[in-house]
Amino acid sequence: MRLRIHENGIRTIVEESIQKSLTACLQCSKCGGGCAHVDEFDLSPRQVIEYLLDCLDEQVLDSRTIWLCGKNCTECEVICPVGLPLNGIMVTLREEATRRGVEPKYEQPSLIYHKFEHCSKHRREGEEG
Amino acid sequence: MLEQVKDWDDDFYERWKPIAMGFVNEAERCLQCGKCTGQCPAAAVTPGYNPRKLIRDLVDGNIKRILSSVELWQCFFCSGCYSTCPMDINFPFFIFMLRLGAMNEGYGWEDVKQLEAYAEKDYLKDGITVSIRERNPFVVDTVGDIGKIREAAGLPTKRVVSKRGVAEINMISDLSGMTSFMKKIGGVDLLDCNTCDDAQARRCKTKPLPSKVGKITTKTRFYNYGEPSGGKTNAKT
Amino acid sequence: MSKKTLVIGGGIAGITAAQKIAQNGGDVILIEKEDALGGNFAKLTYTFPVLGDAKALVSQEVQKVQTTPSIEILTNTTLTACQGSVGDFSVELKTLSGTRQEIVGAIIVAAGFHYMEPTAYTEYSYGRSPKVVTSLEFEKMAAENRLPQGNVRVVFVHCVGSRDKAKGYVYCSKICCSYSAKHAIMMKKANPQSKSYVFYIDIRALGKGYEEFIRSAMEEHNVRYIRGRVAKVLESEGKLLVRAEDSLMGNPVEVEADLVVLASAMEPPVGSRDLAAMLGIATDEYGFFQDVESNVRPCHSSKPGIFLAGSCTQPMEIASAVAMGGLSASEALAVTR
Amino acid sequence: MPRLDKVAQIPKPDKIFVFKSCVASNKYPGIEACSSDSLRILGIEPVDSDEQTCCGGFVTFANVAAPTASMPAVARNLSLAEEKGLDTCVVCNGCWTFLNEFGHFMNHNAEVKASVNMMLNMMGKEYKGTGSVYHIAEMYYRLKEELAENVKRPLKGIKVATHYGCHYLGGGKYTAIDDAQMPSYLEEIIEILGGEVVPYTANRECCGTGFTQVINGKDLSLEHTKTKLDSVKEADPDILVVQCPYCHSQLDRIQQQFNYRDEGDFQTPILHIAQLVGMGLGLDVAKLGFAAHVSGRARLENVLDRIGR
Repeated sequence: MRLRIHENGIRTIVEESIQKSLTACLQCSKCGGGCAHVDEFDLSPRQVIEYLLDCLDEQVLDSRTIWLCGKNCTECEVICPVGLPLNGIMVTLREEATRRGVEPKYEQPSLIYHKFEHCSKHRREGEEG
Repeated sequence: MLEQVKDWDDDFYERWKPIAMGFVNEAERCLQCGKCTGQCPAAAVTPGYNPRKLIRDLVDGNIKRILSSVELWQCFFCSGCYSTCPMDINFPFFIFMLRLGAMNEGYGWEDVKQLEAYAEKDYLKDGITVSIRERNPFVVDTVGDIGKIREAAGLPTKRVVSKRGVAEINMISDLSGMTSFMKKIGGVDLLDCNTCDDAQARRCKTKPLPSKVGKITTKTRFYNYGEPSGGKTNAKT
Repeated sequence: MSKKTLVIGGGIAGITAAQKIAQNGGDVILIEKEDALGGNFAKLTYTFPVLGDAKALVSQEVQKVQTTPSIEILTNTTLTACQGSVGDFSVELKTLSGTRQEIVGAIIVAAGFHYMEPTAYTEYSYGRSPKVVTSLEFEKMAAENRLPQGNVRVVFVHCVGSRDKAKGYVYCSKICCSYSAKHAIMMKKANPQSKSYVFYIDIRALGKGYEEFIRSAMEEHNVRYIRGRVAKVLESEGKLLVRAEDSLMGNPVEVEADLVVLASAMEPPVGSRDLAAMLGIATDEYGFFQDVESNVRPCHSSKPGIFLAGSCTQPMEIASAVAMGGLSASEALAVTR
Repeated sequence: MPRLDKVAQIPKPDKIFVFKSCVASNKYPGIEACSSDSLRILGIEPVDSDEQTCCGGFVTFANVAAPTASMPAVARNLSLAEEKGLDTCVVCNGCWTFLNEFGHFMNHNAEVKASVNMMLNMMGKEYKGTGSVYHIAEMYYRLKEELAENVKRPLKGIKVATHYGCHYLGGGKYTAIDDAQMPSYLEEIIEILGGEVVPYTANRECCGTGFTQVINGKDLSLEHTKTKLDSVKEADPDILVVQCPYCHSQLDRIQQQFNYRDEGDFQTPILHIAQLVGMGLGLDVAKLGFAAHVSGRARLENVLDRIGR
C-alpha cells in the first residue's frame, strides 16, 4: 500500500519527549536482533521507529509491541549504537495510545498470527472486466 | 516470526535456473534498491506484495515462503519493474516460472483452473481466447449483439478461424503437453450470461473456491509477506 | 631533453601539480580549455566534510599559480597533436590566437570529470520540470540564493546514472553520498523551515570524517534518510510526487516535494577517448584514463612520461585529487631532470 | 522522445500482414475495421488470413502451461506472414510482446527453434524468423506525412489523453520506438490529427487488467483501475486513447461497473488509436464501431457532432 510521507505524525510528540531526532536511527536492526522477546512482537523496535518516521501512527498505536516492549528490560537501549532511548519512546507511545483511547494489547500472539487465510471472496460477474 | 536458517534451500535457485529455460538467470545481480517496488502498481494497492522481497527470497533460497504465498499471484505483469530496473532483471518472467513452481507444489490451482476454462472452451475450440460469448451481464444490457455491430462495420458477422487453424492449434497443444496438463486439472463450467437462467446465476455468484481441481488438491496459500491491512487510512492524509 | 612539463587541465589536480613542479624548480605549461582556472571545484559553493568556502579556497590556489613565474598559463587552449616519447614530447597547442609548437619532457593529464546529464532518466522528469535539478544546478542555485523558501520539502536522489547497468554506469560515483548530505545541510541552513529527504541504497562515506558528516545531517539537521531508489518523479498540481520504496519496511512510499535534486554520476570528461588516442594512452571501458598498476603506481598511464592526476582516472573527491596532483608532479619531476 | 533511429528502420511496405486481436474482433469490432481501412488509406494494403489464431500468449500468462506451449503457437502465427513474405502488423500490445519477444527468443535460441520447427513441420509449416513485428501505432508514427496529408475530419478542439499500455513500452524496453517512462509519439499523432493533448498524472500507470488479475484478483484490479480513472477524470479529456484492446476493454467496462456500484461517475470514452486515426481519416461512422462501447457513448456522439459525421 503506497504511503504518503508527511511530518505531522506522533513522531513530533515522541521527539519532544526524548529530546532527540528519530532520524538518527541507523536502522541497523541491532535492537530487534538482540531482543529476547522479539518473536512475540508484531513490530520490532526498529520497525516502530521506521513506522513513526513514515507517519504510520495507527499501526504503531495498534501494535502489541508498544505494550510488551520497554517494561523492565533495557536490552535494546543498552546496545543501540546511536543511543536512542527506546524505553522512553515506548512509554511515550503508551501514554499517547491511552490518551487516544486505544485498547492495550497485552495478550500473547497466537502462532498462526502471520498466516491469514487466502480470502475466498469471489465475484463472478463480468470476469473479463 | 522468527525465521530459521534451515528453512532455506541454498541450491534451489541453481536447480531452478535450467528449468526456467534461460529466460531468467540474473537474480544475483539484484541491488535490492527497491526501484521496482517503488513504481509497482500491485504494490501500490496491496500491502504485502513486493517484487524486491520476492527476488531476495529467491536468491536466498527461502523458497517455501514464495511458493506458498498469495503475493506470488498478485503480480500485474505490467513490466514496469523490468523497464525501470537498473540491473535489467526481467522480473515478470520470474513470476511466470515461480508460478509454475508453486503449482508443482500444489498451490494456486484454483486460480489457474478458472483461466484454463478459457483455454479449453475458447482457445482450443475456436482458436480465439476472448470469444464472442459475453460474461458480463451489465455489458449484455448496454451493448447488445456484437455480430450486428461487426456487420455494420463491414466485417463478417463472426470472426472465424479456419478449421485448419483450429486443428493446428489443437495439435500444438497436444504436442507441447498442454492438453495432458489440462486434462489433469479437469474441465470447468464456463457460463454465458446471454443464456444463463436464474439458478445458474445464483450458483455462479455464490460458488466457493474449489479445494480440489481435477485430480489435484490445492493447498491454501498465505499472506507471507505482510498482513492484509495496510496504510490505507494513512495514505490519504 | 626538455625540462618543461605540460599539464592538461586547470582544475584542482592540475593546479596542484603545476604548483608542486614549480616549487621544485621545474617549468610548467598549464593549459585549460575554458577561459578560467578552477575546473569543477570552482563551480561549488561549499566543500565537505568541513563546510569550507569553496570559492575562496580555489581562488587562493589559482592566485598562487598565477603569480608563479615558472608556470605559463594558457586558457582557452586545447591539445591538438602529440608525438615523441618520454623526455621529448613535441606537442601542438591550439590557443585563441593560433597554434603553437612546444617540446616538453613530461605530460600530466588532469582533465577532470563531467557531471552526467540525466536526460536518459526520463522517469525523474529531468528537463521537463524546472523543479527537478541536478546537484550541480543545486550548487548554482545555492550560490545565487535561489533555494526555495518557506515550508518546502526537498528530495535528494542518490545513484542517478551510477550503479546502473541498464542506462548508466556500473561503477559507484563515490562522492554523491557525501555531497548530497552537504546539500541537505546547505538546504537546512538556508531555509530552516524546509524538510529534506534523501533516498539512498547504501551510504558510502569513504573518507576521514565523512561518516560523521552524514550522521550530523541525520542527527542534527533532521534529514530523513529513506533506503530505496526513487522509481518515479511525477508532476501533479504544481507539486512533484516522488515515488519509491522504503525498502527497510517494504512499503512503497510517496513524498510530495517542491524540489528534487538528482545526484548525477561523475562521468569521464568529454572527449576523453579522443585525448587518450592523441596521447597514445589507454582508457578503461567507461572512458576514464587507465592507470598501469592501480595499487602502487596509480598515476602512471600506459605510456612512460605521461602521468595522470585527479578525477579523470576515477570518481574522486577534492582531497584525493590534490594528493594525486602532488604525486604526479613528483613523478614528472623525476623524468624531466 | 521517440527513438528516431528505430522509427527510421520501420519500412513502408506495399502490403502488410494484419494480425487480428481476439479482444478487438469480439468485443470492439471497430478496431479491426479501422486498422485495415486506415492502413489502406495510408497506402499499405492489409493482408489477412483466417488461419491466424490467438497469438498464444494466453497460454503463458494464464499459467495453463509452460511458455514452451505458447512458443509453437507464436511461431505458427509468425510463419503465416513469412509464407507470404510480409511483415506483421499487430493492434494489441499483448500480441506485440509475445510475437516480438518469443520470436526474438527463438531466433537466439537454436535449440528451442529446432524443437518448435519439429512441431510445425508436421503441419507443413516452418518458422524462419525473417519477418518483423510492428505495432500499428508504430506504423502510424512512421507514416506521419501520409497521415497528415489524409486527414479528412480534423479533431479540432477535441481534448485527447493518452494511455500507452505496459506491454509495449515496458516489455519492449529496448525494442519499442519510445522511451518506457515518458513516451510522446501518441501525442504527436494526436496533434497531427488536429486534436489537443491533455496531460494527466497517472499517464504511465497500468490500466489494472494485469492479464489475469481482472479475473482472479478483481479487488486489486478494480482499486488500481480506479486510481487511473480518477486521475483521468480530473483532467477531463473528451477521449482517452489507448493502443491495446485489453486496456481498452478494462478501462471502458470497469467505468460502467463503478457507476453501477455508485463508486463514482465515470463517462470517459475510450478509443483505440486505430479508431482515432480512422475518425481523423474520415472513415464511415459505422466503421468506427462505437456501438460496441460501453462507457461515455453520449460524449462520443457529442465529439462526432463537433467534428462532423
